[in-house]
Amino acid sequence: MSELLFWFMTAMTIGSALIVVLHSNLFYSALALVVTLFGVAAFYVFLWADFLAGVQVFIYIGGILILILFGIMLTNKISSVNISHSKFHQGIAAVIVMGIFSILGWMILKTPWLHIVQQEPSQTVGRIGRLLMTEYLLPFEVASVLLLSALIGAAMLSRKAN
Amino acid sequence: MDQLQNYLFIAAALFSLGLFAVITRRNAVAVLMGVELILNSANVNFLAFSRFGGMNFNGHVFALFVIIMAAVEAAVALAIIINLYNNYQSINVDEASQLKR
Amino acid sequence: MVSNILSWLIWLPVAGMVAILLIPRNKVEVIKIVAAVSTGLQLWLAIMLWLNFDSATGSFQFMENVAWIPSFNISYALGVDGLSLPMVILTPLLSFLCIFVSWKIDRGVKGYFALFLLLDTGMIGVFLALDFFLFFVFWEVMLLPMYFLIGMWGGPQREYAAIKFFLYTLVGSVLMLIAILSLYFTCGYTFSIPELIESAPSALDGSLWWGMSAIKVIWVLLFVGFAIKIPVFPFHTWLPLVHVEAPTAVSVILAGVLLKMGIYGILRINYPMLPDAVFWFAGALAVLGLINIIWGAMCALAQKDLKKLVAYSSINHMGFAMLGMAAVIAASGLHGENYIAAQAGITGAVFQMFNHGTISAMLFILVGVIYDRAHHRDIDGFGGLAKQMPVYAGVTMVAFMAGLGLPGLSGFISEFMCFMGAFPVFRVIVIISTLGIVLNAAYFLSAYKRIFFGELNEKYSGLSEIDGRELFTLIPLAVITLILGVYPGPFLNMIKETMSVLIDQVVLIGNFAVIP
Amino acid sequence: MNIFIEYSLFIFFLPLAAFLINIFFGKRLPRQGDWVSIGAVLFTLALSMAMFAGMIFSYDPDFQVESSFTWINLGDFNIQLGFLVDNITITMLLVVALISSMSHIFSIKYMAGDPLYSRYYAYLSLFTFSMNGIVLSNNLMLLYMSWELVGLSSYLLIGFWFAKKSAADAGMKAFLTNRVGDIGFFIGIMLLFTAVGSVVYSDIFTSVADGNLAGTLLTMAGIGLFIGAMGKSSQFPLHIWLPDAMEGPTPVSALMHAATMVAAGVFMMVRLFPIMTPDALVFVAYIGGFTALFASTIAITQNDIKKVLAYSTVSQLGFMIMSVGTGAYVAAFFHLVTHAAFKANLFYGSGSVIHAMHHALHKKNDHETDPQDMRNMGGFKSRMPTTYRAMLVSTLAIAGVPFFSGFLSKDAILSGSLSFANHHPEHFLLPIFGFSAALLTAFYMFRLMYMTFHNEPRMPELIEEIHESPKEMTFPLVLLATLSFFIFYTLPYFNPFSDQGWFTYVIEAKTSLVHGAPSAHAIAEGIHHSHLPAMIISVLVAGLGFFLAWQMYLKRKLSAERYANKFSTLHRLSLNKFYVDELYARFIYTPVLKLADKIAFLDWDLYDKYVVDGFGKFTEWFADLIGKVDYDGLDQGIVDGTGRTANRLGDILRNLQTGRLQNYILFALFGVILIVIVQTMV
Amino acid sequence: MNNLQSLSYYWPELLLVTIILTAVIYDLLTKPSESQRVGLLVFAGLILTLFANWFTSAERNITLFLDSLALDPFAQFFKTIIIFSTLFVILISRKSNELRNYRTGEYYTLIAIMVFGMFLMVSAIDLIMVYLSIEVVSISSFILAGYLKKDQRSNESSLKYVIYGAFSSGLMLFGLSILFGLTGTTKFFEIQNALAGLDTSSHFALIIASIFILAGFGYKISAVPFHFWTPDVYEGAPTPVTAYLSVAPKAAGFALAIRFFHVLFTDAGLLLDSGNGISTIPWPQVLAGISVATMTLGNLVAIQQSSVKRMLAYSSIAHAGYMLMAMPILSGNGVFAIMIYLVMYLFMNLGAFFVVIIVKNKTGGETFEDFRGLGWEMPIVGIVMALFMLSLTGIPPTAGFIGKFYLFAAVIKAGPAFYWLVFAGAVNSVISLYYYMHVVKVMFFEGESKKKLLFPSVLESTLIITLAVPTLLLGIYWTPIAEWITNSLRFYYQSI
Repeated sequence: MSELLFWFMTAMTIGSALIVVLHSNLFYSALALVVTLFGVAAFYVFLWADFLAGVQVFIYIGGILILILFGIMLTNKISSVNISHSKFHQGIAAVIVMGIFSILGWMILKTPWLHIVQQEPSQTVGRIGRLLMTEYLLPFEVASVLLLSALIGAAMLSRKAN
Repeated sequence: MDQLQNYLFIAAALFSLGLFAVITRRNAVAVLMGVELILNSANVNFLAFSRFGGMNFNGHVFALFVIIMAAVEAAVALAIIINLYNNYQSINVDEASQLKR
Repeated sequence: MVSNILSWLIWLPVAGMVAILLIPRNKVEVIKIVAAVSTGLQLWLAIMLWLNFDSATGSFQFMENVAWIPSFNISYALGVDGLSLPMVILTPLLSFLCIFVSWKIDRGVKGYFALFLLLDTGMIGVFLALDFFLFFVFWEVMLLPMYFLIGMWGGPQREYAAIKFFLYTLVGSVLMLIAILSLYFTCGYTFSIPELIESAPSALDGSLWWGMSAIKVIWVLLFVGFAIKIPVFPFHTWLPLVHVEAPTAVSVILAGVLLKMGIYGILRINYPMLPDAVFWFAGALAVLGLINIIWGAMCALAQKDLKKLVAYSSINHMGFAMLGMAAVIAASGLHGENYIAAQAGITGAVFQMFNHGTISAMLFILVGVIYDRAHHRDIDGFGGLAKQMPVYAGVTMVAFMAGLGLPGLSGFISEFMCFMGAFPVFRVIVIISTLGIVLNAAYFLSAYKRIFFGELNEKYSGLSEIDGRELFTLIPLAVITLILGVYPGPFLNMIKETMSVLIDQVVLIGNFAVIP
Repeated sequence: MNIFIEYSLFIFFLPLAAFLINIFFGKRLPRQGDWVSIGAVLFTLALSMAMFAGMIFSYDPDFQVESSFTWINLGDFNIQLGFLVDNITITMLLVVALISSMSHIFSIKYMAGDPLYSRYYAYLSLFTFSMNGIVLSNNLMLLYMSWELVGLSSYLLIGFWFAKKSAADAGMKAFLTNRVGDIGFFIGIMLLFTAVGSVVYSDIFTSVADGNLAGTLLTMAGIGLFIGAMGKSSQFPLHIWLPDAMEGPTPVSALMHAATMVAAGVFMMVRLFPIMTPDALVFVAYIGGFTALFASTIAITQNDIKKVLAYSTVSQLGFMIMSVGTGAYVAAFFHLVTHAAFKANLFYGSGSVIHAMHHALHKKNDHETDPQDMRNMGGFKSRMPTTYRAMLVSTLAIAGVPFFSGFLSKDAILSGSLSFANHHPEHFLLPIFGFSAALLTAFYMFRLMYMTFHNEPRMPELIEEIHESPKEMTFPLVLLATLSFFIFYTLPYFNPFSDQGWFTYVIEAKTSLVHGAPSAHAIAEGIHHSHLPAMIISVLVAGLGFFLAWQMYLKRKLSAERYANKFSTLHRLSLNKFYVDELYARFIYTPVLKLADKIAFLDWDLYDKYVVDGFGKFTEWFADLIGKVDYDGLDQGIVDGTGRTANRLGDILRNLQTGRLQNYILFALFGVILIVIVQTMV
Repeated sequence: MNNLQSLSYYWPELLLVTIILTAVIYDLLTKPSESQRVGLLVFAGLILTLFANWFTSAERNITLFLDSLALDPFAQFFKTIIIFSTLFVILISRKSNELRNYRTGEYYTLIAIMVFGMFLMVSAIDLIMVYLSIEVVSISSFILAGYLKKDQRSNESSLKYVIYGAFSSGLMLFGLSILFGLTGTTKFFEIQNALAGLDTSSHFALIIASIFILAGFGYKISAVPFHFWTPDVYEGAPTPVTAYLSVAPKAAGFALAIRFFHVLFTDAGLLLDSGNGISTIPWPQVLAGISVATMTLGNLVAIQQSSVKRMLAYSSIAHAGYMLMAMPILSGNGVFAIMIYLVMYLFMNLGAFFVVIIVKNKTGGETFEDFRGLGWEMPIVGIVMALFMLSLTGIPPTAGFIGKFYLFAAVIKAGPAFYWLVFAGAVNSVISLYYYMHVVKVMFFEGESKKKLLFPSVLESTLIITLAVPTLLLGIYWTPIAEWITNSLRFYYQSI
C-alpha cells in the first residue's frame, strides 16, 4: 500500500514539477509548484520527518509560494505567453540537464550509500529542538542575522524613493 | 534499487528540472521557482540520507535552515525583481542585457 | 674612500630624484643642475671605485651584505668585480653625459629627469647586485622609467614602441624569475649569487626535469631572459623600433647600458652557475652570434633611417660579443685546454660590451645632433654635409670608424679578440662571420657617403655646426674609444683576473660530458 | 735601445704627430700647416737615409734588429707589438719616405688653394704613418692594424674631393674591396695565431720550421694572408678599386696607388714568404700572372691617362706577385723598389700634364673637356719638356729597356717564371703570362707617350696655354727619373744586364721554412740558368711592343681603329675593363643589397610587424584573406601566431559573455560536466 | 567548547552584531541627508572590532560552539584583511558620487552584516555554517549590488547576481547534501575521518559532491566556469561595492576553500604524493586547470574592454586565477602565498578602484577615454594609478610582485610537475601587462601638459596615499607581513 502511495506521490511530484518547468502560463506553473511542494512534503513524511513536512507546508506553501504569486501578480500580465526561451535554447538546456541527470544517476547507482537501519523515532520535534539549542545554536542565531539583512534589503529596495 | 536510491532519483529529477527551469525560463519569477525546486531536491536528499543513515537529525536541521534560506532568498529576489520591474516594465531576464561587453 | 661606496653609487641618483620631485616644476634649470650634479657625483664615485679597485684578484670587492628579508633568505648584497666594474664605470659616465644630451628637453622636464635618475639607479643596481632577488628587482626597476621615457618623450610611434619594449622584456624577466626560483629551491635556499655559484653546479647535477637536465632547463629560461635584452636574433625586433622612437638620451642608455645587461647576466649568472650547460649551448651561442652579425649587418645595410641603421648595428655588434663568449669552452679538455682562446674570447666579449657602450652612445648622440637640426633622419635626405658641418663630419667619422672596427679604435681590439677566441673552436662559424667585417664597413661607409659626401643639399645650407654642449657629450667617449684602441692594457688588466676565475668556473667545474 | 729602433720610433711616430697637429690645428697654423707634414716626412726621409747608409756600410745580409713590447697580456693570451728592422725594412722605409716626400712636395702646388688644404696634409701624414707601420711591424697584429689604417687613409685621400660623387664612391670602393681582402688576411692571422699562439713573425717562423703548422692548414693560412695582399695590391679579382682610385688627387695616386700602398701586399708576401707552402705559392703565382696579363690588356685601350697608368700598375703588381709565387721573391721586392720610382714618376708626370691641361682648360673656360683624356692631348713635348723627358725615362724603365732599372727587375721576374716553368712544365702558362704582359706594357706605355706628347695637338686652341709645371712639381719628376736608371741598383757593379749589385746582396733570398719547399739556393740557381733566355725574350717583346706602338700611334702605319674594328669584341671587352665592375654590380652588389632589403623587409615588415602587431590586424587580415595569399603561410602561421591567437581567443571568450544570464548558467553547467568528465577520466 | 564558553572567545563578532543593531537604530534616528554618519559609526565599530580581533586570544586553535567555528590565527588573519578592506571601502564610499543621491544608512548596515558573514565564512568548520555564512554574504551583496535603485544597470546587475547566486548556492547545497550522505555528518573533522575510511567506489560521488561544492566557492572567488556573473555585476554595481566585492568576499572565499579542501582532501597538508585513497583523485590537476583557465580568461577578455571598471572586473578574475595557482599544492607555502597575495591585492585593487571613482566623480564616466591625460592633469592621481597598475601587473618593486613571487615560488617548490602552471602564470602576467599599461598609456602618453593642475581633496589624497604607500612599501620590505602570515599559519598545519 505504502509502496503504491509512494509511486503515486512520485508521479504526482515529478509530473507537477514538469508543469512548473514547462507550462507556458506562469500562473499555472505557480499552481503546479504548490502540488510539487505538497508532494515533497509527503516524501518528508515518508522519510519520518513529520516536523519538516509541517514546516514545508507552512513556510513554503503558506509563505514562499504566496510571495511568488504576489510577484507574478505585481509584475506580469498573467497570460504572458513566451515566458520560456526558444525551443533551440531549450534543446541545448535539455541536453545539458540530461547530462547532469545521468551523471547523478550514475552516481546514485554506483555509490554504496550508508544503510543504517533504525526504528522510526517517536518524535522529531524534540530532537530537532535540542540540536538547535546545542550543536546548531550558532547557525540558528546566524539565521536571524540573515533574516535581518533580508529584511533591511527588501525594505530598502521596495521603499519609495526618498 | 532500494528505497534510498528511489528518493535520490526523485531528488535528482527535481534538481534537473529546477536547473532546466533556471536555464530556460525568461521570466525572473519562473526562474525563481526553478531555484525553489533545486532547494527542495537538496532537502529531499538531506532527509533521505537522514532516514537511511541511522536517523541522523543533522540532516533535519540542515533542511530546516535550507527552508529558511529559501524564504529569505525568495523575499530578496522578489524585492529585486519588483524593483527592476519598476524601472524596466519587464522582468524578462534576457531583456536585462545592458551589461554586455 | 667613502665607505659603502657601492650603496652610494646606487642611491645617489635616487636622492637626486627625490630632490627633483621636491623642486617646483617651473624651475627647469635647477632641476637639470640637480640631475647633473647627482650623476656627476656618481661618476666621481665610480672613478674613485675604479682607482681603489684591486685588479690583482678575481673575486668580489667592496662587498656589502645586509639581511633584507630573512624569511626568504633575501639579502641586500652588493659587490663589484672585474666583470661588473667596466659597466659600473660606463653607466654613470653615460648617465652623466645623457643629462647634457637631454638638456633641450622642454616638456615635462621634472618627470623626465626624475625618471632618468631612477633609470640610472636601476642600471647600476643590476651591475652591483650580488643577490639574485635584488638583481631581479633592479632589473625590473630599470624597465619602468624606460617605459615612461620612451612613451612620454619619444617619437610618433612611441606608445607602440614603449609597450613593445615592456612586453618583450617582461617576457624575458618572468622566465628569469622562474629560473631564479628554481635555483633557489634546488640549490640550498639562497639567492646569494656567490653562494649559488658555489652550490648550483653540484646541486643541479643529475636532476632531470621532463627527461631533460634541470641545468638545461634553467639555462634556457635564463638565456631567453637575457637574450631578449642583448638582443639575440629572434628576439631582436623591439630594438630598432624602440631606438627609432626613443629620445636620444634614452637610445644612448639603451644601447650603451641596457643591451649589456644581457651579456653581463649570461656571464654573471649562466656561466658560473650552469657550467655544464655552457658546453651544451656554446655552439648555439656561436651560431646565434653569427646570425646576429650577419642579420644585423644586412638589415643595417638596407636602412634608410640613420637611427635604425645604428640600432641594427648594435645587433650586429652584440653578435661579436656572443661569439667571444662562446669561446670559453676552448679552455676545456675537450678542446685541448686552449686557455689562450678562452681568455681572448671572454675578455674580448666583456671588452666589446664596454666598447659598444661608448661607441653606440656616440653614434646615437650624433644621430640626435643631426635630428635636432634637420628634424629627420633619412639617410638619403642629406648629402654633402661634410662641407657644412666639418667638425660634425669629423666626429661622425671617428664614431663610424670605431663602429666598423678600425684598428686604433677600441672596437677593433674587442672584435678581434672575440674572433681570435672563437676561432679555434668554431672555425667555420667564425670564418663566415668575418663577412661581417665587410658588411659593417659597407653600411657605415655607405651611410657616411650618402650623408656627408656629394653635393651639399641646398636645403641644409643653413645648418649650424655642432655646438659646444654636444661636443662635450661626445669628446669623452671619443677619447675613451681612442685610448682604449691604442692602449687597452689598463682596461684588460682590470678585468683579466675575473675572467680567469670565470673561465675556471666554467671549465674546471663544468662537466662537459653530454648532459641529457 | 738600438739606434735603428730609435730611428724607427721616430719614423713611426713623427707622421702621426704631424697628422694630429694638422687635423686639430692645421687650419690655424701658418701656411695651413703643410710644413708640419712636410717637415715630418722629410725628417723621416733623412732618418731612412741614415738607416740606409747604415745598412750599406754594414753590408750584412743577415742584419736584423727586433724590439717588442707586450700590448695585451691576459695571462695566456698575449699580443706583442714591435718593430723588426732588417734590410728589407730599411729599403722599404726609404722607398716609402722618398715617394712620400715627393708627394708632399709635389702637392704644395698641386693642391694649392684647396679649401681643405691642411686636412689633405693631415691625411698624407696619416698615410705615411700607417705605411711605416706596415713596413716596421714585426708581427701580424701591427701589420694588420696598419694595413687597415692604410685602408682608411686611402679612403680619405681618394674621397678627398668628396663633393664629387665619383670620388666618394671610389673611396668607399677602395675601402670595401680592401676589407674583402682583409677577411682573408684576418682568417690567415687567426689560423696562424691559433696554431702558434703568437703573432710575431719570428715565433711563427720558428713554429713553422718546427712543423707545428703544416699541410693544408698552412696553405690555407698562406692563401688567407695572400687574399689580404690581393686586396691591397689590387690583384684580380680584387683589382677593381685601383682604377677608380684615380679619382683622388694625382699626388695621392702616385704615392699610394703606384708606389707604396699597393706595394704593401707585395711587401707582406715578401716578408711572409718563408711560410708560404708550394701549393699556396702556385695559387699566388697564377693570380699574379693572370693579373699582369689581364690588366695590361685593359691598359692598351684606355684613353684616360691615369687609367692607363692605373692598369699598368695593376699589371706590374701582378708581375711582382707572380714572382713571389714562383719563388723569386727577392726579384719581386726588387721590382717593387724600381717600380716605385718609375711608376711614381709616371704619375707625377701625368699629374703635371693634367695640371697643365686643367689650367689651360680653366683659362679657356672649358669645363666640359676631360683634362685627363689623352684624346685631347698631343704635341705637349715642346710645351712641357721636363715632364716629357722625365716620363720618357720612366717609360723606358717600365717597358724593360736595358740600362734602366725596370729592365733589371723585370728580367729577374721573368727569368724566375721561366725557371719555374722549367721545373714544373705544367705551369708553362706563367712565363707566357709574363712575357705577353711585358709586350703589352711596352705597347701601351709608348702609346701613352705618343698620344700625349707627340704628333700634332688634338686641341690646338689649348696648346698655347699648356705650360711646364712649377719647380715644386718638376723637382720630383727629375729626381725620380734619375732613379730609374740601372746604376742606382747595381752598384758597386756597372753591368746593365744583370741585377747583381748591393740590392741582391743585402736582400738575400731565404729558404722557405716550409718542409718540402725548394731551397733558396735551388731557386737562385734556376733563375740564373734562365737569365739569358729570359733577357733575350724580354728585350724582344719590349721591342715588339714599342714597334707596334710606334707604327700605330706615331707613324700611323697601322690603324688602331682598323684593329679595333677587326677585333671589335675584344676591343670592347678591353675598353670596358672586361665588364668586371658590371659583373660585380650584377652578381654581387645588387644581389647583396637586394638581399639586405629582403632581410630588412623580412625582419621589420614581416617578422616584427606580425609578432606583436598581430593585435587588431587579425580582423583586417581575416576579411581579405581570400584576396591575399601572397604572404606565405609559414610566416603568417608561426610568427604572427602569438598576438593573433590571443586576440581571437579573446573575441570568442568575449562573445561568451553575452550578458544573457542564462547562457552563463548554461556554460557553468557545461563546465561542471566537463570538470566531472576530466576528473573521472584522468 | 560549549556554547556558553564559546561566547568569551566570540566577542569580536558579538561586537559586530551590536554595531549592526546600533547602526539599524541609529539610521532610523538620522535624517536622510546625514545618513553618511552611519558609515562613520560602522567605521568606528569596525576599528573596535579590529582591536577585538587582535586581542582575542588565539594562541592555539580552538573550536567554538561545539565545533561550528574555528578560532585560529588563520581565521584571524583573514578577519583582519576583511576589516581593513571594509574600512577602506567605507571611506571610499563616502567619496563616491554615485551613492550621494541615496540614503546610505542601510548601505553601511549591510556592509557590516556582510563583514559578519565573512567572519563566519573564514572560520566555519561545519557544513551548515558554510552554507549559512555564504548566504549571509550573498544576500547582503545582492542588495548592495542593486543599491542604486534608480539605475537600471545597478538593478540589472543585482538581478543577475541574485539568480546566479541562487543557482550557485543551490548547486553547492546539492553537493553538500551528497557529502552529508557520504559521511553522515556536517562537522569538518568528522567528515575528514569519515572520508579517510571511504570506500573507493564512493569516490565518484565524492567527486560530484566536491565539484558541486566547488561551484559555490568558485562563484565567490569567481573562478572559471563560475565567474560569468562577475563582469556584469562588477560593472553595474556601485563602484565602491565593486571594489569591495573584488576583495573581501574573495578573500573569505579563499579562506573557506582552503579550509575545506585542506580538511577534505589533504593528508598532512599535502595534496600530492600521499598514499591516502582520497589523494588518488586528481584534484591538483583539476584545480590547476581551473586556475589556468581562470587567469587566462580573465586576462584575455580584460584586454578587450573599453571601460576601466570592467577591465578591472576581468582582471580580478585573473587575479583569482593567480591565487588559485597555489591551491593545487595545498602546502604551507601555497597557503602562505595566497595569503600574502591577498594582502598585496587588497591595497592595489582597492586603490585602483578608488582612482576609478575619483575619475568618475570628475568626468562622469569610467572608460579609457575618461582617463585620457589624467597623468598630466592630476599628476598625483595619475602616478598613483600607474603604481597600482604596475603592482597589479606584478612589476617589482611593488607589492603585486611580491605576491606573485610567493605564488610562483610556492608552485616551483612543488617541483617540475607544476612548471606548466608557472609558465601559464608567467604568460598571463605578460598578457596582463598589455591592458594595465593601456591605462598608463592613456593617462600619460596621451594628453598634454596642463597649465593648471588638479588635486583631489585632502581626504581623497590621504586615502589614496594610504593605499599607495603600502603598495610600494610592501614591495620593498614585507617582512612584517611575512611574519604575520607565518604566525597565522603556525598552528594550521599541526592541528587540522
